[in-house]
Amino acid sequence: MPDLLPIEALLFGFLLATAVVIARLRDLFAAAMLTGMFSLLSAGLFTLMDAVDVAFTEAAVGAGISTVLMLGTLALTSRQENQQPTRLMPFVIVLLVGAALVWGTLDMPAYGSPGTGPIPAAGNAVIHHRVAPDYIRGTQQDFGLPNIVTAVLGSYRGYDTLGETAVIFTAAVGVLLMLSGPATRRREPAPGENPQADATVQPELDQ
Amino acid sequence: MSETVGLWNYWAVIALMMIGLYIVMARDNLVKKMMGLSIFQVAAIMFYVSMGKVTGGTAPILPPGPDHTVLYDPAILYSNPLPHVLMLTAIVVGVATTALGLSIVVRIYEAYGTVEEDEIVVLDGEQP
Amino acid sequence: MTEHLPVLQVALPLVAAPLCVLLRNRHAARGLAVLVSWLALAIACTLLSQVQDVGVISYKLGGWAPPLGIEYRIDLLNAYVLVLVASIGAVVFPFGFGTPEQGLREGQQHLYYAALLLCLCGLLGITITGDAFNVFVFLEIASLSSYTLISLGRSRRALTAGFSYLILGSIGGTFILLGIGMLYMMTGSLNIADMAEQLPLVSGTRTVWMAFAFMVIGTSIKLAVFPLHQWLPNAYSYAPGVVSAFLSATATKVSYYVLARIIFTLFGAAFVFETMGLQRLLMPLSVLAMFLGSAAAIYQRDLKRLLAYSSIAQIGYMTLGLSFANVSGLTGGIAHLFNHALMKGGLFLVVAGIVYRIGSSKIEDMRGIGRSMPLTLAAFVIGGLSLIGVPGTVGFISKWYLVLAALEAGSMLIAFMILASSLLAVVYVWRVVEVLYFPAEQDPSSELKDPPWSMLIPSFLLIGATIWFGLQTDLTAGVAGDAARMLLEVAE
Amino acid sequence: MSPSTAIGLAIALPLLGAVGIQLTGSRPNLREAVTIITSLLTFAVVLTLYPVVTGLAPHNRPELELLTVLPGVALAFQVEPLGMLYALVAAGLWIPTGLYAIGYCRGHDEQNQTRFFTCFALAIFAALGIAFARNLFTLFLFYEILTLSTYPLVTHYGNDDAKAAGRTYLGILLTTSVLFLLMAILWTWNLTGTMEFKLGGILAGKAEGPVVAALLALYAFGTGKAALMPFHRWLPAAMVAPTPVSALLHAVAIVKAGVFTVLKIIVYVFGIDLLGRSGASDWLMWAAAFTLLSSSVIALSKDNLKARLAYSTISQLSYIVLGGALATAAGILGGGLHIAMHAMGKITLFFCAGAIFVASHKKNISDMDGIGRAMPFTMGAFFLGSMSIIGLPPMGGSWSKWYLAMGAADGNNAIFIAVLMISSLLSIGYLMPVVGRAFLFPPKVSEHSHGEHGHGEHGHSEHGHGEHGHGPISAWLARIFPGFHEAPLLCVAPLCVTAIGCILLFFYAEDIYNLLLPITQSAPAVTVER
Repeated sequence: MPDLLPIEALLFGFLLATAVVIARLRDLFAAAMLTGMFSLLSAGLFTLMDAVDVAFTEAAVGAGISTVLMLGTLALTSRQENQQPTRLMPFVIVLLVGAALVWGTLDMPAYGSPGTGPIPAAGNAVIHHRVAPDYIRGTQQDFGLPNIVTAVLGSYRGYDTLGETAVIFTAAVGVLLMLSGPATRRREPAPGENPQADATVQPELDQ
Repeated sequence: MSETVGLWNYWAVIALMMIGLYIVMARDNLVKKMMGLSIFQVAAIMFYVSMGKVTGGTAPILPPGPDHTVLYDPAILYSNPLPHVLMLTAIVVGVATTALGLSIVVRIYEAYGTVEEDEIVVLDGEQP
Repeated sequence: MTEHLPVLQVALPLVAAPLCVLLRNRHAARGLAVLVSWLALAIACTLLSQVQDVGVISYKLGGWAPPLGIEYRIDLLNAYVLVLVASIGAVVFPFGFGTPEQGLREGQQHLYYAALLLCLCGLLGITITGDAFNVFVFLEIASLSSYTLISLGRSRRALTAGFSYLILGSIGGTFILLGIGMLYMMTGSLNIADMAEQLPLVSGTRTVWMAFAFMVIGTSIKLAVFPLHQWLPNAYSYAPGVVSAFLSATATKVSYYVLARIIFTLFGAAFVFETMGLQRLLMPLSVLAMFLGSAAAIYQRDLKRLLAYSSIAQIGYMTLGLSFANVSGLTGGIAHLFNHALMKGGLFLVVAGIVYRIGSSKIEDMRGIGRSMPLTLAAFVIGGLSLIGVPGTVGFISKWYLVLAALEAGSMLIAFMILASSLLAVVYVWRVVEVLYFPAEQDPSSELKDPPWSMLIPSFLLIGATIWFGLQTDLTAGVAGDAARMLLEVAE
Repeated sequence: MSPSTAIGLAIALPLLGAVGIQLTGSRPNLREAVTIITSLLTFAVVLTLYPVVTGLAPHNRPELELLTVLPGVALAFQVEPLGMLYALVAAGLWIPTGLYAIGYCRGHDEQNQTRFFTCFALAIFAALGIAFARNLFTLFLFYEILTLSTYPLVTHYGNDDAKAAGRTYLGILLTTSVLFLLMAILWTWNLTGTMEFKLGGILAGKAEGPVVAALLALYAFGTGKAALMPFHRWLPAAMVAPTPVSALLHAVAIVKAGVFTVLKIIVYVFGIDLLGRSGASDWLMWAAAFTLLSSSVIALSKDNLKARLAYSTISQLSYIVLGGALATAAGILGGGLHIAMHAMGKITLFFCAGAIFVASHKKNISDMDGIGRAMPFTMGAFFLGSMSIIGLPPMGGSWSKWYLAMGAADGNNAIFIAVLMISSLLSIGYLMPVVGRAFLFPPKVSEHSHGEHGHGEHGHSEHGHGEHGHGPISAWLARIFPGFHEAPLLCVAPLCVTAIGCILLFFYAEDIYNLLLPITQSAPAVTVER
């Protein structure tokens, strides 16, 4: 559907702009709001790419939970980022990695190409012909469920889903351990000390 | 249409990914690093979802058939469901990483009074 | 029952972790963790002997045949790594049983054991699975739990170490994810064996080359291949002692396994070494790691940091073995995976014991303590000799194969370099031995004595194993050799 | 007892002894009894192997294989003539050294005696392992154990000097062994696929020309214990250790392990034929000759008695390396004989140096004027030992020098006869003045007060032991020889025994010769009888 192309291009344009603004903004509060925005925009993009489940999850988890976490962190730490010089080295690295990736795309099947069969070859979208059709057919035969993604998630690759749960659990254990840490290590800012923008802190040896 | 025109989508994804990576590597603020990381991860998710897209296809949901069953119609073109499945997991991994990272950031702020990496390095003394 | 062992291997610690949280009692949680680690070891050993008897075991999770479903595929190589990871867990988890956990607050211990179990589960999961995306999922479980565990160290620098590792580790993880994605795109499958079958048809494409590059770089970050090692010294120096021991002995080893799997099973040695020429990059980097890691270790003032830098050098040996792409080299690399785990795990436990007694891991605080802690000194000396590669210890066995591999590859220079770099190990090991052994100017406090038996026994199990496996190499070099022949598809 | 059992027992006994010493550490008398009994038993067990070696054909040597470490690489032992000789030297000299060490440590009130005697026994364990090693791996394993077990001995005093010496000691020995010896072993394995010692050599037909020469260089320099220059520094450095340790280093185990390894490798890895034919060892003759002469000259310049003896050892070791490098039957025999002869001679000299130190606290030769009058037994023994080192009849040392010279003549390397002659003259130059000063020079007046001071100290610490610590015999001796100020009996008796040993060796050299003869069977047709 070539008429979708402009919408996708527009969304990508918004996403790129948001990302650049996030990179430049020093007000972290605004940046956090923008990451939520970024997630919502990408959820929109996912919908256009027929990935409704992903879009829904991204909207809920990425735009919702992540943003809340960011804001919560900002409330506990500082809302302003320090001024810092632009660094060249990361830019060069990023440019190189990006160029490598772009070079790597040159043999990829075109976006949206339906592919021509189960034989791997440069430019052939073999993924639509191996495994995936079995999932689509199997969902109806084995489960009778309408949502293929749910069926795959719950059965064929159910073990990944178990792993996913374990990941959440791991993060929960980690967060609990972190936030209930020993109080002895807490360092209260000295009276009158502004924890931010204090670039001239004296070096202090640990413990 | 030459073959490379059909790849613009991936290139946009790569551009996003690299902005995210740049934020992670170049910024000193730890919260900002986490934001960069999540942009990076979302872009990777976009990459996967892009490859599942089939032009003219529809979301991988089977239409209802008679008697509360679902219908398998080979004529309907579906987008590939597998990348979607994988990315549901990846999103969760991403948010789990963000949550853990941010909780460490909170602790770092408690211990150092700052979340700027350059200041932390100074506070840590001579050793990097 | 036995046919379900593969899934039990991973599911047991996975189920035990939430139980630990629910128990809310540190003794019960620790008891459960220890029990599970022992069961995991028993399962791993059974699996290894099964693999030795019947060959490759394929376990279809949920009964779905690959490539549709997820497959656990156990061959000699990952059975061997499973045994290693599980045995380190089984020895390290009971360390210090009965003594208070260091640096943890009351009410946190059960969470700590849950995190340890999750880490074990993640590492076992990465090793056992035959599905590329499943590798990523378990990689993240292992990574997230290790970020947490490292951040639990007593110094506040543990937090920054944990955070840097989180950033680098996530980048590495995402690189691996991208690589898997590109491979999936070109082959239409996520099952490693199936992918490997399809890959030759597209091995000339730029996409596959990039997939290879991203997977190798991502794994190399996790493995701390020089110069992607920056996270490691801080992480191992500031993590709690037991965590340093556990992670240094398992996490990098599992990453090495993943790298070997990517190179030999997924892409195939011909593609990796002839088309991509990985050895041209990996060999110089490994040699640099051997020298720079050891040289950096010489100048460390903190014993844990010294051991961490030594790990970077030892990882150099392992990747060097890989880069020869011959049976001796790969045998050396895989054997060193086991051997290094034993000695470094043991040494970190010894240091944890010292820290328990003197409250510091700074070398200058350890003057003359060997006099009042003779068993600790003995364990350290033996572990150090292993690092050097003295005959009769495991370090010698690895070095033996690596030098032979260099000679077989016709590179006398590399052979000399391997030996020369082990001399740097003499310097950093002996520096510590001198401090421990020679009496301090002022008498050390007379109350100082060896750490409790609950710490000494696990240390001595690992350190003793470095001697045992230095003379009895059927399990280490023997299985490693068979695995190497299997990977390189060389007939015995 | 079957020969295999005897091998195992010979190696295990010192190890068990070490454990026993450690366990009985709190009761010195019991501990010392363990040392003595173990050394006697070990020597007895080693002796039972002697007739087995002389009686059997070369291909039928008793063996003991413990375990296979790597495919084709076993921890295994075998008795062959050269190893038998070294085992006899090590186990035999452990007895007097043990006795002497007990006397020395008690006379000196040393700290950490239990550790000292434990490590001593461990060193003997390692030495016997080297002696009976059936292959390069086993040899290397015990070689390294020997290095490590003697480290606590070298650094016994635990002060900064000891620490620095320990660094030099361990640094050079480990560096050379890991970098060169291990490399050579692995290279050999790569070329031949075996590490087993074989009469006639395993490299024959597997390596040619420059490879042989390079391998020989790796082996020769890799065996740092042979103290070939420039890797000799550890030996003088280790002089900071107590004198019994020096005796152990110089005579009983350590340096002999080095030259034994060199000889064994020349005979069983290269094969005399290969070396003789290819001329790959020509450079080694020159290297040995250089070490031999230059260290003799350095010895001349040393005033410290132990340092002088140390350089003398370096020189004498190169005789043995030279003998091996000549790659003739007579050369090998001379080298082998010299292991025993030098051991007996040098142990005597070190015992004497230690006895002088215990009795008078003198270290420097210039302080020893007239000391022979107070210590006639010690200095007499010193004289006999010196004669043996120089190579004068009727001392054992004369035989080994004779065969070395024969070896040089056989191989058309007559120039090395001249080298040996010059070196012998130099050794007269550095050893005889000690004896001369002791007996002929009167105690200097200015030194006398120093001597009195030393005497006073001696009276304070040593004499007391002489009268009270060592029972009636010492007291009796002191009564009948009132002018004597000898060291305690446990110090003096061993050195007299070994001095007599030097003379006995002159008469029993033929037995050693016959013992060693089979290993030269594959040598060029030149024989000594010609």
